[in-house]
Amino acid sequence: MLSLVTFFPLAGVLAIIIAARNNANTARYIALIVSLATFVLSLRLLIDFDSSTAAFQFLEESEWLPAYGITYRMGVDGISLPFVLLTTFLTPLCILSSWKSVQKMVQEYMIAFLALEAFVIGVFCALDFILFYILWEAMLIPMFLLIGIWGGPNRVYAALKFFLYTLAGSVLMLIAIIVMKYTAGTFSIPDLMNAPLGFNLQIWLFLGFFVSFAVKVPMWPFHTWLPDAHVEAPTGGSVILAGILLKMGAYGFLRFSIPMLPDAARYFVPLIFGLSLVGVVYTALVALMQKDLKKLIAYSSVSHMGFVTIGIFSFNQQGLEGGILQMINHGIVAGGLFLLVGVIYDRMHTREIAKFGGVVNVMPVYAVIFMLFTMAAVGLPGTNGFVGEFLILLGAFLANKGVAIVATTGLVLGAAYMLWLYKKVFFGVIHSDEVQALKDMDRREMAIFAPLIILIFWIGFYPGPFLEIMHTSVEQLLAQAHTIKAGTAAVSMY
Amino acid sequence: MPVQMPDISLGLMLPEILVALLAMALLLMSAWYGKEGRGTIGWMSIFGIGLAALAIMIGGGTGETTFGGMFVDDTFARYMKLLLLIATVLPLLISFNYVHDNKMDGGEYYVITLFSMLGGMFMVSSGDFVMLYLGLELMSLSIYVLAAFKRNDQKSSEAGLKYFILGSLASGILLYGISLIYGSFGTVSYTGIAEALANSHGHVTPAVGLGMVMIVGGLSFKVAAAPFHMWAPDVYEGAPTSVTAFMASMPKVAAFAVLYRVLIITFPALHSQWGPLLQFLAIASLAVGSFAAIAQTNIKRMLAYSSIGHVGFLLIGLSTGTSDGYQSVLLYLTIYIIMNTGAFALILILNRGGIGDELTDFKGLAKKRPFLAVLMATFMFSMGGIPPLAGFIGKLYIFMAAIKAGMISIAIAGVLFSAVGAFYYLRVVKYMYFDEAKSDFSMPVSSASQAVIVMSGVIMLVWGVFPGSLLSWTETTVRMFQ
Amino acid sequence: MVADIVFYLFATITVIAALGVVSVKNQVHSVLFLVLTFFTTSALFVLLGAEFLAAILIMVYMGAVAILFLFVVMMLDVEFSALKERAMQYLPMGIAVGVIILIELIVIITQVHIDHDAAGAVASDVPNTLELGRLLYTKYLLPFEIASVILLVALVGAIVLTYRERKRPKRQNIQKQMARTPEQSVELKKVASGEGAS
Amino acid sequence: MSRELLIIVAPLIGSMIAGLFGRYIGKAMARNVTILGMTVSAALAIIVFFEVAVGDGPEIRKEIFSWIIAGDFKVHFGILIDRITATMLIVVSGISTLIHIYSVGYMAEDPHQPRFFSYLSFFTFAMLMLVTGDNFLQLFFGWEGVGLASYLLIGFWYQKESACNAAMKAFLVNRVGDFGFALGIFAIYMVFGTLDYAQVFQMAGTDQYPKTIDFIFFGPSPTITVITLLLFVGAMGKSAQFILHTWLPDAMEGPTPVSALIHAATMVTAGVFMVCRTSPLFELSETSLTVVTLVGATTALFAATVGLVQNDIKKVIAYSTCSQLGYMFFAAGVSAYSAAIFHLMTHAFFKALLFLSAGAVIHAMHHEQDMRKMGGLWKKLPITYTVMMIGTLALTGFPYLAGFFSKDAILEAAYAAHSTSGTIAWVMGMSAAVLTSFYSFRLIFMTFHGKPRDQHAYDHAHEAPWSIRFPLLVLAVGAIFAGMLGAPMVHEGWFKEAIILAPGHDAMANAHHVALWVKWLPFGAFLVGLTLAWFLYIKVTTLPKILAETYLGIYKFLLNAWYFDKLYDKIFVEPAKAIGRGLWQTGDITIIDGYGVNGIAATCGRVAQWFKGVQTGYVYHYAFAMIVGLLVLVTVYS
Amino acid sequence: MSLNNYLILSALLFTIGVFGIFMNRRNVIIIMMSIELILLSVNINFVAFSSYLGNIDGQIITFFVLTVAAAEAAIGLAILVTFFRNRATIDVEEIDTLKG
Repeated sequence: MLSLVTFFPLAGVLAIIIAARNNANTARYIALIVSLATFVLSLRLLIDFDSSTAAFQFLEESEWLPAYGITYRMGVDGISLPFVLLTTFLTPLCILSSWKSVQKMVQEYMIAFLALEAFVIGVFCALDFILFYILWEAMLIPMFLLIGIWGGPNRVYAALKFFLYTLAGSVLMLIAIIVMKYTAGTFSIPDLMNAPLGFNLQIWLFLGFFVSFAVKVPMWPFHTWLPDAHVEAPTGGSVILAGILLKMGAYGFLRFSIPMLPDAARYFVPLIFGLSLVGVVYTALVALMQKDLKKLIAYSSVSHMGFVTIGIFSFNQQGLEGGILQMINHGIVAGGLFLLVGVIYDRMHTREIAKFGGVVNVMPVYAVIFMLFTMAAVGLPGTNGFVGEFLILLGAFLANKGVAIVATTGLVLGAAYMLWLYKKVFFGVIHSDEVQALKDMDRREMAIFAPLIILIFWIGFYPGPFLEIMHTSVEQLLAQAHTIKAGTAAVSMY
Repeated sequence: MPVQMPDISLGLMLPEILVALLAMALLLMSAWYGKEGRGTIGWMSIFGIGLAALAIMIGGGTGETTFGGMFVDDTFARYMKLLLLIATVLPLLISFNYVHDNKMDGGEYYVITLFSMLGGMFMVSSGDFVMLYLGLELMSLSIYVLAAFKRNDQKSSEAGLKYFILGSLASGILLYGISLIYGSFGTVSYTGIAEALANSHGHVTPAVGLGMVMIVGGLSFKVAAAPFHMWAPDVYEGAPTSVTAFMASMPKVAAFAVLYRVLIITFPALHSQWGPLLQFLAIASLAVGSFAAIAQTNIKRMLAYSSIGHVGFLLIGLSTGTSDGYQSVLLYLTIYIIMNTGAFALILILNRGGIGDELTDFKGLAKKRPFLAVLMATFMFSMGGIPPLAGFIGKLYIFMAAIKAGMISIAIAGVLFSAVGAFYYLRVVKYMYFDEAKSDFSMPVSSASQAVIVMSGVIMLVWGVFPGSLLSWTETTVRMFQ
Repeated sequence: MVADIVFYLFATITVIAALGVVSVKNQVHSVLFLVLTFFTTSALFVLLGAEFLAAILIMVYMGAVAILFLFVVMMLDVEFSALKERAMQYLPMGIAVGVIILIELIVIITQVHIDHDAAGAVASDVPNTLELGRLLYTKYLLPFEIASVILLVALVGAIVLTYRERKRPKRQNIQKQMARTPEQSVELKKVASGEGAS
Repeated sequence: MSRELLIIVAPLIGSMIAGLFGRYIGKAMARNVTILGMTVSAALAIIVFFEVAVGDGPEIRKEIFSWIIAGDFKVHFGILIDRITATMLIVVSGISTLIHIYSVGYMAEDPHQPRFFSYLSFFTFAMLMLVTGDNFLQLFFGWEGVGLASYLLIGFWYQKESACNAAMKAFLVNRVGDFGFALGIFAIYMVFGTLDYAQVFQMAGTDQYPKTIDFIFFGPSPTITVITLLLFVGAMGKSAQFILHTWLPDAMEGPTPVSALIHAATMVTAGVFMVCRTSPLFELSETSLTVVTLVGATTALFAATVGLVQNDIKKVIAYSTCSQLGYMFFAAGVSAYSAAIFHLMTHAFFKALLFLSAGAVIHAMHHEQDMRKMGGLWKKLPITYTVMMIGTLALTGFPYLAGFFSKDAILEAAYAAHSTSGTIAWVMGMSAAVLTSFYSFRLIFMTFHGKPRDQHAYDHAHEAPWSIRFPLLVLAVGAIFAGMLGAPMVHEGWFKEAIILAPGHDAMANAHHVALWVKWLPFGAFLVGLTLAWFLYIKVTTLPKILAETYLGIYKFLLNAWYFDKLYDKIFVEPAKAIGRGLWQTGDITIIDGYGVNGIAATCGRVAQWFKGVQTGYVYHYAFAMIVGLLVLVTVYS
Repeated sequence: MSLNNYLILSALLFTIGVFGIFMNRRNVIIIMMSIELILLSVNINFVAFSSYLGNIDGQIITFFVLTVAAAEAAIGLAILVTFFRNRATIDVEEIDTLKG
């Protein structure tokens, strides 16, 4: 089942290669249908998911490279399932949003997108470290192409920066993975969670993982690839980037750093908190000064992800669940915001905030939807953003009051830049003919946002089902986070 | 002193004999048929190599020796010879058109290529330093000639000249080392030396170390490991592209095979010396390979540096001194040959369309010939070690072996350099995909070339995801070194 | 004692001649110095009891290789250029490196211990040449064959590289001429009126 | 759907219909739907009020559904209607209904009416949510919800740059308050492990929680003080108290009904409501109460001083609101919560009345708000004049009108608190009362008396339509009688368990027994202010200008509201922008990217160039490299 | 006469050969002759060792080295001739079109 969900998009890739060689529209439809089908398949996972256990479910295991202890092993638990669903959920929307805006090399675009989806789902499902790493890296290729081929004017720089930055970040993880393998004797992720590791080793391993996850999240000061990549990527790319790829870093912390290296994780909490706080405040301030719509949202993503890491490393149920939920939220909200920017970019072919103004006059529906997402981004109660941020801050407060206080200022700054953006773009009088000529959203575009809006309110008012899924897994994670591994049996080679 | 005829069982060297006979027969044929026979000779050489491959696969591999231990036929030799054949056949297959278009096809081209491969085969099977030296010279001399084969091309002859001068210097160094080894042990047989070393209980004169270092130095030249690499970029660039494709793979296989023999079979006792030595060479090669390639604008030159970088990885694997390390080297080497040849195949294909070797000549390839671009991108990503392509698997095993052997800092250096190196591979992809086309790339692709690139591309993917078969082959191969 | 004197004499000449090879301006002189080096070395070989090799050295090297060099030097007819300024600049460093190499080599290789300390200890009952011959065609048969292949490659390679196709006068190819058929030679074309044949 | 739920949801339904389908169903329909929703809500609120408050019924508690559950953290949506809530319900839904009706006339020409009504109803929903919540998070939900509505409504006329800025400012300043409020909630959860009012209040009276907590650099601090002060920061933001008051005057950029509803009657009183609601906590911390008292008193006086010189008719009322909120806070600060609620209620009536009348004036003057351009309007707008006069008298404490009872109760309580802070508050409150009287009558005199200063506008001025007049009249009635009717509130125990007083906090009880001069002093203040206003604006009309020029510094200081805006601009806004730009340009672009990312890339490039340079093409260099390399290898490894 | 004398002589020749390669700035032929010197030094080594070890193998190796050296010289000179034809020079300093 899991493999089916994971690799079903690849079937779409094949289908496009075979059937849509010369027909762009066919490629679009194939991609849409396949991604929707994947989503439906993934819903099946949700239905069958047993949230009362923290164990990995839908386990699949088969020999792959037994000589090196590498196994094809997949499974999800309450922490990874939401991300799988988020991925399958966002991809059709991205494809839909690219329906008209992507006109060159459509087949390749769709292929890249589907491949990306497959790899990303795989990352969240992989229970073997090497499998994980392969998918983790493999995902760079389609993303690189997405940014580089269909991106904006400065796409080459952005694509290279994205690729090399994330690659450089993650290569050290490979070393850490292998060291773990030879210390604990396995690549199996569930087994490694219980493997005893010496404290010093944990420290080094943690650092190895940290760089790669921190780049992906991205944590300050590893964040500078993100504004560039976001700004230059095509709409769909930005959505996936913000919606899903950023989550991979935090997911890494949840899945590896904390349960496998709990002692080091606790040891490094001050570092993570420090960087996250700097990130929250710093990038919020930077976002205030942005002149480009996407760049602003990109910086806001950094800021929001800072919250997420704070929540995760607060080591309590509220913080952790808040962190995970906030990642989902951010996927929805930032994804939605990028989609919204895409809508207007398709019309105006500019993202410079100063070129807009008074858009609400000509695009009322658009303005309303944008407002909804703005409010969700700001974390207004009733929207999903609130639930996540509140839980995170609550968790942080329980863990460390000073951190919570500084982080909370991020809320004020967050409101400042988002409202400033909204005001500049939508309010005021129209002062350019281009804006005057704008047309409001059509049905296809509205259809993209409908599910996102539903989710915003759903999670905002009734996050129960979403939190429900992760409860037991988070509890187990907490238990793991608080175990003292180093003392039990210091099996350390080095 | 009684004269003893050594035991001779020619059956063991059937592949070599086949190749030698083939080469000489083709030499005669080329003289006989003149220009009309070109195509035939090319295909016949391929056919002959196929026969040799068959011969390798059918028999041998038992570890038997002949000519008094000078010629060894073991699993390792078999594997390496197959690799040699592949490393020869693939470049040959892709170069028919090139050879023809550049008026290099008197038939001698193929003959000399075959002789060169023959030299490599003898090196692989060598049981003592004499065989090593002669095999090496046979291989090298042929390649010197091949490098200068475009007689009327300034660059080609310059490449040949440089390669020759430096290569001779390297052989001189190698020989000097051999002479010291000979002087120290009174024998040049690998096993003889190994025994003597084993009996010496670590009491060896510094001359042995010096000899070994000089031998390694000489061989490092052949594999183009820094600091003995400096010929490589110039020669790769100047030599005819088909030759570059050939010499970027075949001699490396042979030289690595010899390094195995010398280091693992002859000097296992000196691992504490050659381990760090190889690590030094590895890091230096990685540094050169990663950094210098960034500044290149010529793709052949870039690939030269890239191959230096790959050699760095290979040396890491070898330096571990563990069977995991040896296996990882074989794995990497195999993958390297295929992806490297694939890349050169594409260069040759583009050459046919009158497109030069500059990186910028690749601009916009994806828009005109998406198929070729996809394959080139595959090779580039694979070389950069990005999963799920085979190049990653190669690197993965190298790093695993290194870490298992406790060489974590080397492994870290390795991954960091590979991240740096990814840049220039990406640049090729960038030109192909992100830039607008300058020319219309309307060249024909011969079916042989097409077969090679498709096969290489598919292998990159398949081995990237299911490297199981490759793993088991290499695993059985290195079992003999345990 | 005599052997010592002979050794030092020839050794000195060898070194001086070798230095001459790399340092004199006139290339022809260089080649001649090379010849001298070979000659003195072959004398040393004799001193070591390797008469055959001494002979070979003189025949092959002085007779063939050195002459080849001379031949090429003459043929290429290049101008003699003075030692360039820039080269002199690097001389100290070059010499330093050279000296270091030398010292290292000497320090290390002189530590080779060999039990038999007498020159010419090779089984003296058999002439050196015979001994060599016996081994060459038995134990070293395979290398010998390979050496021949190397020479073949050298031959082919040298020819391929230097061979220049000359424009030969057209020769009659009788076979080809005989094999000609009308179909190959004559083409019948139907010419529409007013258009001419093309 | 239960009755209580319907009170809350009815406006929401109206809002959603108007908002989502406004374009299809038309303006009139959208309007009517929201008014209907409000009417339903108001009617039910009255029923509930009679049941709970008048009929002495039990308080109503209902749990609707669970909202967030994460580990031990469990919060649900619930309804709690006790006497405080019931009172608030009446005020909120009642006044909101009136203002909906008023808006029909006031906004008649606006093309975006559906949106407007949708926002208004949404606001009401959020406000009702705020007052009915039975836990802190729900309070926060409503708290932020009204903030959003306020933002939307202030910025309703989005074409106006100033309106947009005002809206943003309101939202952001409120966020600053919420910052504290949120921290307070975290602290409550941390200390009590729940956010439910009942449980928190119950536990607060026991010893089952740590009495001190480490609060960052303050070190161990009394738990309750920390919590209540944090909560109070939120109240300060929402209720525009001194320091966080700057948004309220600017909020007048919104349509006048909005000012009346949100920025006078309801939302801004949320802070007061919250303090009263959490009285069981505040009562436990003398420090917090003192802070509340002083902040309230300061605001009362400060806003009054600023109100003296404002020329914008709505700004005067806005500062007045600010000032009155100050009264409510210091009432709460001296534990006279019932007086605070009482004043809240009366204030809602007369201040809404004042705003709406001012709106009528503005409407009549074609959206002219500058009082200097008005004058003598009483002839043209007799009804408006009358109701506005009633409102003013109610505000200034004219005997037996609404303000007389409530304000007197507050001042008496402050006096009767017999504490330093109480006395300070009393003095400041009394001074503020003089000023209140002065600026209120200044407003009346400038607007309605004297000669018309803008003849053209004057000529075209006309009485408002009935939809505007009706709410005015209703509110006028309220302004007259609310005080008399509500007077029982201040009697002990009227609020039952909703307000808990700590032993010894008997200011309210004592207030009934203060000396007579204390009871009548506010009336004296009223007279003094009236006289002064009359003297300056009717008698010697040139004097104000002379005074202003004589004391230019003070005048400007007051006119610019003590330069708070400029100060904040200088210490917050501009530095934030500068820092933001600095971090972006210097931090990101120059340092992280420049030295870090691109720097590394450039270094790689330089290294590459170096390698390229080394590769000279000369054979002897290559040979040299080989030899040197060999030398190194030999030296190191052989 | 000890073995070391021969070895030292050989080392000297080796050094001179190496020196000749990297210090030569004039023409390629000298470089090639330097290579011959290096090979010669190797030969001296082999013969000396052979002689002192009483092991004739060294002389055989020398024999092969001589053969290969001759072949090498032939090919080297052939390449040189080709180069000369193309560039009309054998100046070492001018063999630099390939670089970087």
